[in-house]
Amino acid sequence: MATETLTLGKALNTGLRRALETDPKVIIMGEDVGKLGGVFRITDGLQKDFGDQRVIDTPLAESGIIGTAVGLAIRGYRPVCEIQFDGFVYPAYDQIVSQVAKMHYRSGGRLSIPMVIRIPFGGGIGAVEHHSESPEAYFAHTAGLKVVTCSNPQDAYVMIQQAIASDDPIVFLEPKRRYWEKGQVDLEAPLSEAYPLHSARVVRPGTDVTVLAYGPMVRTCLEAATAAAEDGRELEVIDLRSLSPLDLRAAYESVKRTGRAVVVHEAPSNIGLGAELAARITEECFYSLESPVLRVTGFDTPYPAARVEEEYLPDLDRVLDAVDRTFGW
Amino acid sequence: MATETLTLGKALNTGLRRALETDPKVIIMGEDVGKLGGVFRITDGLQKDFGDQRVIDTPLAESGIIGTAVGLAIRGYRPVCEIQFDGFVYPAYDQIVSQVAKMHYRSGGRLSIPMVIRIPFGGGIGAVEHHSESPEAYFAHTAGLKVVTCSNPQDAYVMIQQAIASDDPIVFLEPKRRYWEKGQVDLEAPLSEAYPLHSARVVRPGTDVTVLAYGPMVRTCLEAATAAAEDGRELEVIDLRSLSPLDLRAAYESVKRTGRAVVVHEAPSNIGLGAELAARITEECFYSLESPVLRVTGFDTPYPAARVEEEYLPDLDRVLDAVDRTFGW
Amino acid sequence: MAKGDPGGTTRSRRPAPRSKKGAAGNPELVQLLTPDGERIDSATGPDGTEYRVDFTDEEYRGLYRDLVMVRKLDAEATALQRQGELGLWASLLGQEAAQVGSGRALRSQDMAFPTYREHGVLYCRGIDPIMPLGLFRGVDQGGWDPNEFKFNMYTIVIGAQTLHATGYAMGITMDGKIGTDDGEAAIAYFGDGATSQGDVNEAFVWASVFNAPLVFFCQNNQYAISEPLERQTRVPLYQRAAGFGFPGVRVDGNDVLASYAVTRTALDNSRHGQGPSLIEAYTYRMGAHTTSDDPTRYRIASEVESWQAKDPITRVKAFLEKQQIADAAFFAEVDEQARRESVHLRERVLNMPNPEPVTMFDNVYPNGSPLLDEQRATFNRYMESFEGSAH
Amino acid sequence: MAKGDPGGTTRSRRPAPRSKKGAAGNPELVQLLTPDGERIDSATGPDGTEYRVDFTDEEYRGLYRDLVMVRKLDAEATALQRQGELGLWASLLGQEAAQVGSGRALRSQDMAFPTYREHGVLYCRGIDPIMPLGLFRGVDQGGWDPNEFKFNMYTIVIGAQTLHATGYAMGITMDGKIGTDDGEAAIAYFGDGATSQGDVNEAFVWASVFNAPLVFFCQNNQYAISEPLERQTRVPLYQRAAGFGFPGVRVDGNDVLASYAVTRTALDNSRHGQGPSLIEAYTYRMGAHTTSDDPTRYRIASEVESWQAKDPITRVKAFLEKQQIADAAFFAEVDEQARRESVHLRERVLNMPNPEPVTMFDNVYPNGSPLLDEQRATFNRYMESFEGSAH
Ligand SMILES: Cc1ncc(C[n+]2csc(CCOP(=O)(O)OP(=O)(O)O)c2C)c(N)n1
Ligand SMILES: Cc1ncc(C[n+]2csc(CCOP(=O)(O)OP(=O)(O)O)c2C)c(N)n1
Ligand SMILES: [Mg+2]
Ligand SMILES: [Mg+2]
Repeated sequence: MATETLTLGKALNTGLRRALETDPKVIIMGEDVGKLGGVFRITDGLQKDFGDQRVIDTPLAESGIIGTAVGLAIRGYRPVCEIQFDGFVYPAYDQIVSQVAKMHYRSGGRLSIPMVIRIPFGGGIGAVEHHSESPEAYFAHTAGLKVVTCSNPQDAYVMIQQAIASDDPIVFLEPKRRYWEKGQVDLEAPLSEAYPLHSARVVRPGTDVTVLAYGPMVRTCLEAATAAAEDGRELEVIDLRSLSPLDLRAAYESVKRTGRAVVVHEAPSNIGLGAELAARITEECFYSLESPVLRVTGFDTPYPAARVEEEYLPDLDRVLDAVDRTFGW
Repeated sequence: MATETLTLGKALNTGLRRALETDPKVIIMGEDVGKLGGVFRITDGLQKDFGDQRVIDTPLAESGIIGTAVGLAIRGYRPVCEIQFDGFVYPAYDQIVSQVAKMHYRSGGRLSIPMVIRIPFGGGIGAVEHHSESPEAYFAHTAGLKVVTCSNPQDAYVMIQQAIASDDPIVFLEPKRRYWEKGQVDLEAPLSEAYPLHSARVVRPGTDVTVLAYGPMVRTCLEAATAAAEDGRELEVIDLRSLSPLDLRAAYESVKRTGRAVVVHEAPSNIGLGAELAARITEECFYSLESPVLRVTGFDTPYPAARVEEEYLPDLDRVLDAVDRTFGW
Repeated sequence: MAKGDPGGTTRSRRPAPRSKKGAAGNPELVQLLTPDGERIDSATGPDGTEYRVDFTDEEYRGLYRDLVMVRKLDAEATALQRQGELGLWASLLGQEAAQVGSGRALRSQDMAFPTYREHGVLYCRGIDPIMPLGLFRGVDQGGWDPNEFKFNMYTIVIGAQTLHATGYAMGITMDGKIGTDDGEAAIAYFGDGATSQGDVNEAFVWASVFNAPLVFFCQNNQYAISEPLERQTRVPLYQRAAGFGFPGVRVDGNDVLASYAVTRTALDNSRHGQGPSLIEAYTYRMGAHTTSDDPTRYRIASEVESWQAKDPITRVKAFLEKQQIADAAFFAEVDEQARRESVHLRERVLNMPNPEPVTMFDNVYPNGSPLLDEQRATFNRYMESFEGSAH
Repeated sequence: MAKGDPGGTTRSRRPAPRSKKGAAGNPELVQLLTPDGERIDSATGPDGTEYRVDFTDEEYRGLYRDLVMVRKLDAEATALQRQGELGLWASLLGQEAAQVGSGRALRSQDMAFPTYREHGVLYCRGIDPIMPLGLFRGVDQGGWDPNEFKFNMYTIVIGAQTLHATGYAMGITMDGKIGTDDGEAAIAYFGDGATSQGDVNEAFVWASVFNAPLVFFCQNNQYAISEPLERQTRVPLYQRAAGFGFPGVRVDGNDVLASYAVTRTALDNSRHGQGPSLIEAYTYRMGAHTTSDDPTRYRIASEVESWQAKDPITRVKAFLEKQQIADAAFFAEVDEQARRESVHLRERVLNMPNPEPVTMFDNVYPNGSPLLDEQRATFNRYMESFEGSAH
């Protein structure tokens, strides 16, 4: 296994490059994706190497990005659209939920929209408003879309390629505050043998409490697990990876063993992913649960000013607090 | 009590008329709300009586409707915006979630946006695509918005006035397939003494299972309760009325008595209101539950062709089936 | 007229009678056939482009046949809706010329992106006219293969398809399929109301910036449901184009010849690499917005009458008669064909099967989803539980 | 210059030196002061409007002072960001004239809707320049009262504020506050990139249809982050207006006098009931898009240099010197004031307290919410659980 140490951002960049090489129909489009390489440099160098017909700087209009990408998809292209920040995807919402999500269904399966919508999401980088949102529920609630997110460089590298290769329209959420974190990436392993895109993964086995997280919160939960272990409590941490469809096989199996579950995400609690996870786990593991499934999430306020985001976002302490509460129930 | 028999649609129309009379700052705006009176005639006659400065036919652009209404609100108006159908609200999504929802917060409380966004929602009328959607989760998940819906003419009449009088931005969902259903409406009772806008209501007391519904599904659940009673099972039906914030006091009290709960809505199941209700009820009533909270909802597909919508939508049988399952757990 | 390219053949042509000079016409409204059936030799657009057509008699008769056919089939659909066989119908009544003219101007390689009202264009593309009735009956959401017929699905969300058309046209350029007579072009249909939508204006931006081979074809039928044109603009719509950097032209949308000429020119310009343009087809919605609508609430009878005098079919008939291109037998034969096909349409609609409920779980994702598999299975078990019961 | 109306007083005025005739100027670019500091008497816009200004010496000096002040305060903010005191800063460097010119053209009753870069306009509205630093430091999301200063909150979502401005302006009309000299008007600021957004074009539609008293003020600084103007349009932006039915004009945005004149005229037209108009202030973003940006990746040094020659402050200084309106003492005093105020700004920023975390639950709803009350209470209990602990 020939691995390299890459940041999560560089792993995405490398995955995109690989996708452009593999399939001439793959194109990248978005604001500033060309010479600038995107504000996070995820498309760095790609326009230089693949030309401005494959890596397209678009006018500043998100509905336009997604809407024209639909047309390009009908023409046979595989557009990878970058939305610059989470908070700027909403102008494209109509095209995403009414067109991208429904085209295959409406056409009786005659049309497919093999589009990937890349969105850097989540907080923790001290940004101004609209730059730290977690809109995953808006997409995962929408039938016809699939939604995935990665938590580490290896997954970033593989999952972006899998998403591009998939004929389903996929919202690909990138944990922006983890862009700079490094990890080993196997650049050689064939994509066909990779771990399936829509499968969750146990990233730390444990026996006492099942902790479910995705994207930026996976690392937070792993740190919580390390801290808990020092206190003698073994958390099993599951990285969901696919937010729609959810893969809860591992979660059910785990909760049936542990009897306790904590769900962690940055997005507000009310009608978020955590609610769905709690509802399904409760239904499936009703007789195993020693405590209700607890949620550790952002609060139900707009994303607050950066100087209080640390208190807004779930952190190690809040995860451990919830773990404690599952024992105190 | 001087009551009149009105359809739900006419009750809304009368409530809007009352609001226009009460406060000169109230204005109505939307597509075809003037001479046509809206495609469902909810604004029938209002432009004739209040003029085209108070009841404004707008250009065909939903983002424009909501965006200009924000400016009108900053200027001191109280805009009541009509979105013609559920499926056409998405072009306005950015203005709703990034501007309407956040303006009060962003401005440190200095600005308020006392806007009502009226949306006929839900299916069951044999319509073509985009005309039968249930987008409530998209709004209820959004901090800064409140979301309400009515299930009968009396509530329609009162709640629309309460929503307009409130300084909070409110998405007001109208159960379009119930527009033509009649009920007694008390037109005289003062608004100040009315049942609070954001409170749920037990619409049928019962002892065996708690059934939670809202909007168009309330009647379906009441019919199910009648049918169940014939089989000797007493369903307690709660009309949620407010979808954000949720008022679950009555639900908790009820489930602690019944030990069983079924949640019913038309929207797809995945990350819908039902998930939140299940999660919270489970957390609050953990030791009372005899079975997990079950959900009866639309399926996780785009809204299907009209000729199969009867099978897509929850109906009496599916509610009763879920009730049965709570006993078989 | 069969699917094909009228005006592209070399058979003997009837030169347009010189009854009116185009130069004398209104540069603000390209017209080649007056409401009285007078042929205008050529007409000049606002940017000086000369428009003319050069049809054989057979082609003229073919256009007439198209117009009569699409009106008759449309009327049948309206009747079917009245009788409860369709949930809704959006009639094209009054807009036949704009649709047949532009529809016939498309070459076989061109791709069209319709709204929900382009039954006439659909017909010209050779699609079975029953197809859209499935959508309005509620048995499916559109039955034809967009790629086979180069005619995309109907789009109900106002304006959304203009961006799809723009992207598609960008793809034509990326594929190198412009610059020759065989080049491809796309056409985006939309209404006057749609011009207010952000999406349509974004499509203008994109088409311009990427010089997309795309014709924006706006049928200005004077209304967006109840709202008259003045709710969308205070200047003629075709003028919108200039500010985005491409030409705009207004054509008499009740004149099938002018609609053809203007669209053909615009498409050919696009396919040769000259980028996008906007056509405003000035027409009138003679009927209700849809069968759910009641236009008496917002417009007066005299307005409708004044437009009746500009009927798109009457003028072609008058022209064919005056020029002796067609005789009574021909008109009778066309009427008879229309009658036959509409009866046939009706029969087929009445026999359209309802979909199996379980098919609602199909085609949500190309690759499927375990969640849906589970829901489908549960649904099947649930439905089976009723079998044999009184339910 | 204090908040007020330069050009509205009756003190002795210095007639513009007749060095250049406006008629000889470029109708595609309204200019009243050349980069060399030559005054142009009057300039004609594309629709024939004559633009001129008529300032007292004091007013000229006041404009200079404004320009220097806003540049200096902006530079201080950039420095604060570099030192980690702000999370981000969007500099106005190079756009001072467009902002001060238009900002001073506002009358006290007029309402402005900025983007995130209008620190110069904010300054002209009399708002404490520390206010936007709270947003960029992350201690709040905007600190001033929009109604008190008639200057709305900053808007980061591109284009959204143009619709707010349109609605506000519709409200002016509904309130009957147009038609006289006391009439009100609104102004919407946005960038070249923003012109591609649906919202901005919808605002054009609405403003036109409702004849709203609104000035669209587009600062075309040639870039949307890394994307040059050609990614948004292939014709000059001011031409966009005509297709929506209202006038557009391009002004030298590095010329504070022309920016003032054009904006003043447009606002006055609006307040007198003549509806909307579009101003394209042709300028250049001399610095990075924000402090996060690296412009060397996408533009060449020579381009920046060529614009340096058109600096908005240098030309005013040259003019004041040449015309002996100001002397060295004056320039020194202005520099000194700017230095003092920027030091003061810095001190105050360093002392800006962080918000109490629990305040994040405030102001979500005017009427509150039980869900938030619960979350606030839980949060407080949770925070208290750490008190006295090592955490
Ligand atoms: C985004 C959106 N908003 C509202 C509607 C409802 N609606 C359907 S047709 C229509 C009017 C369209 O007018 P126009 O564009 O002129 O086309 P026409 O129907 O006249 O052909 C409206 C408002 C819709 N389909 N989509
Ligand atoms: C809807 C939206 N999309 C993307 C962004 C990210 N973004 C911030 S500024 C900017 C460029 C704006 O360019 P322009 O309108 O020319 O204004 P300028 O910054 O040059 O003053 C972009 C793309 C945003 N803020 N909002
Ligand atoms: Mg129309
Ligand atoms: Mg710019």
